[in-house]
Amino acid sequence: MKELYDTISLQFTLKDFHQQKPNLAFATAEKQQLIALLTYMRDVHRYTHLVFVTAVDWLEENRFQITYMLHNYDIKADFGIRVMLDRDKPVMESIHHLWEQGRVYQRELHEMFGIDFPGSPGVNEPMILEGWQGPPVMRRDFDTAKYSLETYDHRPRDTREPESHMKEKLYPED
Amino acid sequence: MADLYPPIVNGKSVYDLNSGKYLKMWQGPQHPGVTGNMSLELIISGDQVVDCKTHVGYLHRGFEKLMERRRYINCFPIVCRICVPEPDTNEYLFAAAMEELLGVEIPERALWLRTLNLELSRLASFLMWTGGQSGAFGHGTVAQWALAHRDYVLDLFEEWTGARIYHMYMTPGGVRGELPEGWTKHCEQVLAGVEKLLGEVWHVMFNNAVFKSRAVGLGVITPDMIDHFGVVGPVARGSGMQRDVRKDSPYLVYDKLDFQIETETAGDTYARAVVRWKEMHQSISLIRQILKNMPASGPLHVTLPNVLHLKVPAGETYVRAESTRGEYGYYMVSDGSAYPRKITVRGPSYSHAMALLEHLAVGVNIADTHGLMLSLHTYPPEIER
Amino acid sequence: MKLKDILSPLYVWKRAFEKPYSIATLTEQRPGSPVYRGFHQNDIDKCIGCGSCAEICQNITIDMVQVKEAKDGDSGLRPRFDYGLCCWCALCVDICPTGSLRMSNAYTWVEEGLDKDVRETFCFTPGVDEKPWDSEELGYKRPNDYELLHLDRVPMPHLPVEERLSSFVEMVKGYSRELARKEADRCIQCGICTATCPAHMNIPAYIKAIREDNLEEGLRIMYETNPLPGVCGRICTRRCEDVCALSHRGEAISIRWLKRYLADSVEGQKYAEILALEVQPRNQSVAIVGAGPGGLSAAYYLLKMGYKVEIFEARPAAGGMLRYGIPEYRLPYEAIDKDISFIVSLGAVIHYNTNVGKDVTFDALHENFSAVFISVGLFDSNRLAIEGETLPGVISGLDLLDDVTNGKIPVLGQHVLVIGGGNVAMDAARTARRLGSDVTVLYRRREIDMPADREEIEEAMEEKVAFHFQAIPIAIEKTSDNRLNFIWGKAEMVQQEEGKRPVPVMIEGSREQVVADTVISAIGQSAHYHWMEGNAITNIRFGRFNIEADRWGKTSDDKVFIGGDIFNRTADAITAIADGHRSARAIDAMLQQKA
Amino acid sequence: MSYMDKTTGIPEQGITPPIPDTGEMPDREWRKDDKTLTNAELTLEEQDWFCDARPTPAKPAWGPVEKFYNWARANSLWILAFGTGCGAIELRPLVTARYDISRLGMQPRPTPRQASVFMIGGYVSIKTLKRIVRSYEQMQGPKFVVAVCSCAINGGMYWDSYNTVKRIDQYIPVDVYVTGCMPRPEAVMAGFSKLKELILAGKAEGQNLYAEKFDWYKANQKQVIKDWNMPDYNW
Repeated sequence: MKELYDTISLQFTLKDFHQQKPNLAFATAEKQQLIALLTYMRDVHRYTHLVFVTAVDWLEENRFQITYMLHNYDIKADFGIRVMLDRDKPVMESIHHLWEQGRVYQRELHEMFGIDFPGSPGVNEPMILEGWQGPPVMRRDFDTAKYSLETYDHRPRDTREPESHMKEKLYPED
Repeated sequence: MADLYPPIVNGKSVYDLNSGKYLKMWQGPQHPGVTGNMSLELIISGDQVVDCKTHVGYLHRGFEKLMERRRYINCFPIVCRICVPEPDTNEYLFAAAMEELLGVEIPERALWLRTLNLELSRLASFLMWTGGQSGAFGHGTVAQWALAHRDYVLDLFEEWTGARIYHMYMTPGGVRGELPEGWTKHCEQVLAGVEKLLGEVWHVMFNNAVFKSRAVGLGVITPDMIDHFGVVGPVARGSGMQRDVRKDSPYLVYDKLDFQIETETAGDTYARAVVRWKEMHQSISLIRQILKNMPASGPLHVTLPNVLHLKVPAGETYVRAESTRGEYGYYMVSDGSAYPRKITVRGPSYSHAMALLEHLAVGVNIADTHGLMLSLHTYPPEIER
Repeated sequence: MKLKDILSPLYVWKRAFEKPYSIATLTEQRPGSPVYRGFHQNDIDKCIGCGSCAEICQNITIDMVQVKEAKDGDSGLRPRFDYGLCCWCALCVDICPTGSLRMSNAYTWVEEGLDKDVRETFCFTPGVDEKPWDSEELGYKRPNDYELLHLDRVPMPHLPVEERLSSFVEMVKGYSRELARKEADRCIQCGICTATCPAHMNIPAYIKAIREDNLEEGLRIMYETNPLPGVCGRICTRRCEDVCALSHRGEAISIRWLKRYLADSVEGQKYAEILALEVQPRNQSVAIVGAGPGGLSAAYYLLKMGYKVEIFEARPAAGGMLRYGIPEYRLPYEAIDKDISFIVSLGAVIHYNTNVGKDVTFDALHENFSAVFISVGLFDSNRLAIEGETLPGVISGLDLLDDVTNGKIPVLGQHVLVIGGGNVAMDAARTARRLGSDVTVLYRRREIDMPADREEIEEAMEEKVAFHFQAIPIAIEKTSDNRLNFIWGKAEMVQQEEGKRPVPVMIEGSREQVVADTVISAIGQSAHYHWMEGNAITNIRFGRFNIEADRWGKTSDDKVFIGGDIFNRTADAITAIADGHRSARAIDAMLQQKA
Repeated sequence: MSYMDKTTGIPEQGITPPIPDTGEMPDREWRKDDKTLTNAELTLEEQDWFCDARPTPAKPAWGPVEKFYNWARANSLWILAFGTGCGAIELRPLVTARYDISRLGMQPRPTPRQASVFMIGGYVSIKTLKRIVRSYEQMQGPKFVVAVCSCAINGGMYWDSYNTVKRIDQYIPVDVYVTGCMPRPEAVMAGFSKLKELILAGKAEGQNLYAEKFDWYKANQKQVIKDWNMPDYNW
């Protein structure tokens, strides 16, 4: 996989190469070069299968990572391409013209992370959530437990910690 | 007649709903023909579908969000709920991804038992599909048989793992228990029963004039569509693709087992059904091979560092396995803490049920839409998770 | 379309003559399989309420509710399950440290839903609320070879026996960083130990700090309740480990060695910076009699509160029994000095070689200081009370240890007898071994009755100390060659009262003897109060053996507090430290009230 | 406990429902008067398509006749084949050859209009809840609800999920609960047997409860279904 990385690096700016397994590697690409890189990978290196597109929220670094996983059926190898986006203004170019299911992934990312893909068909339509009014749910600053506890009716709990309970019972004065 | 159907531009029908020629019809989520809860928004002209849009999200529980706030060990019970008919693939992949990041090797016998578990659950899932596919084309009898036999497979699971549906057997680090005494014999009886059933299904379903006339030519997937739509698994194999994760990148002990990739070339519903029928035979053969070649004894489990505060080293990985519906994968990102940064579940239904189904449904008779949907073997919870 | 395709489906009719699939009686239930994960069962006598089940549950299924009274090693809490939240993953069963929790193969529980709060209807405490499946034998149990916990201790490196005997070098080497983190990783953080520790140290918290390699935080946590962690990390009687949840099926966490690791890993010079005490100075001052663990602990906390502290110590160095009663191979002097020097650096004034009653009167202390804390310890050895006890060559265990500490190497001779079964007896015996003698220990009761640490006894045996159990001393005679003839009788254990431990009674006419060069008696210590005289003690009430005080160590004179071995019955360092801390708070409360 | 503060944070009292269940009818914009509903969320044209009458509790018939009715109801439980969660997967063995509940006069029906039992199979996402309410209201009386799986009782595994309701009985009345994850077909069957008993005893009055406490249920439903675009009562 390293040779492949070196080959691509001649044309594209890549960094953070990481070989996880003999047939799986990751690298970070430039946002502007991504569409060209994906097309190049698909058409030249026969990474024809788009396995998935997903996003990771690096809240602390204030960015989103989008991972495009490509698979080459001829040599049975995967190449994951990461792109870093500014978390405040997450906009990414659409890949729906390269792979048909790309638009579905992009719809999901738009709904779950609030990442925009201008030009992707139906990207603004709600896909999974219906009538959701809160922030994009998969962002890490959305606290699902807190939301759930505040919105729905839970059984009031009556639980004790062994440590504090024992101290309280056995040594009430200490 | 021709002017009844709207013109198709760039693969999409162009129509005007207000013209009175077309009707919008919803199929699902409360519909006996759909698999799981998803709905199709169909635009019909007469009884022909001119446009189709898939709506999912009825089973969304936010797994990926929930897993972010659960310890690794606590993700283990939750992942199997992503796919009800075949939960074990999820269990295996989660465990495999975690073990890979941790750098843990599990014992030999655990590998064999995991494979056995996966193949049995493949059989159960395919039997359920048989029921669905035949039921969708009006063959209730086969559905009754297939589901009864699936129940016998579930009995095997219950005896072995302690649960019928959610086995929670493949814990990170190995497997949870030994095969009980007499299980192998019981398994052989069930396999013989299923094998007999498959012969009957061939007579009653595959050689049935009604099934043939409806399934042949329905939803044809041409080889050039495969990569464009991200088609995997039996659906791709029905179009002649020699692709099977078990062969391509062997995991567990699949490289020690003898089997061939089953393919058909027609690419229609019938061909896909035949592929699955063959794969059920293949599963039975694999289970028999496993039972024969499995090491008789040995450790089943390695004890991980204390699971209550287990931290997984920072890194990312992707592991995949072949489920009944095709390539299933887990993309796990760890930031070195005790909680996963992100676990993405790549379900094969994702591309099948959304982009592909919307494309294939155009021009299909309304009555055939759920037969088509079942032939893609979609399962909504793995789309929305 | 072929004719075959039309005829072939008629094959279904064949099935009409076969055995039907259906289960004959639908309403009758098939039992779940022998490993079925059904409803929970809990052996509430075996359960210790550690809450690991609640901790590992990813749902909020398990509430810990009070079922029994709390006692040492048992929180009295028991898990209460909510089947509106459970997912039957059985992780709770897998992790249960005592193995009390399991599952039956019952699976049917139906309730009507109208007119009741359904949130509570599926809640129950297994073992307490009666359920139909309580006596069910089948069901999921943790498979034998499947274990989530690490039950075996990370072994502690020791010096080999030969090397141990040749010197007083500390025999326990201490954990390395890797070993300590590995051992800390075993902890399930239940906190059962915390209440049992006399000082209520926050053990799970500092173990967590070790696991996360945050030593400074760990040190801070330890100093909240124990200002002598380096000492306790070596010689603590560690009652925490006796109640450790993991000890039920495996070995307890080495809490003591982890503490030692933590204290040893931080350099003494950095203590001040790490602990960063912000002291609000107050102008009252407190006198402390005795610089043992109790006095030092009180001094630390009083200093922390801003009081001025002066310690009066009769001996030339601080540490009390830690220094003079515990041999160096168990507790090296550097470890004591490290802890003490930090306390001194905070401003404690220690008057060495100052006997209260001789060099300074108790009256003066009572008058010049706002409060007096007494922790003089037990420095008088109990007497054997047999004939020949005063012969030369009969010494007490404490004297021996004291001499060794002071650098006087006593001449013990070839064969040494040690009388007693406590820690002092073990220390004396092993010290004598290191001085080159053959040692035999005589003890009145059986081996299992010995009050000494199990570990100490085993190590003594490793070091080839011989033991005679059930041996009651009768007399000591002088032999012709100026040695000692020790006469003892064989005892049998007689159960006197139900529920009490059996008492050794000498077998009629039994008489055995052994010749030794030295006889060391180590059968307990006591205190004396001759030094307390003058007007100040008029208010202090004395009991039969000691000064009467409430549980805060406050005597009937509200300026005088006591603590340490003279106050508590356990007579160990950690209790003395706890006393010191408790009394410091009581003194503070008293002084605040006055002010 | 360290585990993401799971033990803390649960309020002493559940926050929903916002309206105390006092039996009094709260004043809401969607209620014109005691008899009619406004269907305010629909367009004027759509309002014509739906009825605006509130559901009314059905009065029991004269003693023996009601008993006969109950006997008949109890022996022809037709289940709405709407699998709302994972629990639905155990319905399939139940209605097929192995367990074959058609022997007991039970069978799955594809449409709410023909069904009398609604089986809630576990967790209910908000999007499904909307369809559940709609399907439930469309079912003809007498109708009964059986909720299986622990998720329907207190939220189950998804107690902290943003998208599933925790208690189904706040949104539709539930006659029988079956716990388990999954409950086996036998357990589900036991639930149906219990339902039969209740019907025979005349106690399965969930439908009437829904009519009586209609405003309370409706308020709860509208609180979580943010994009309510249905008629207030789907009939």
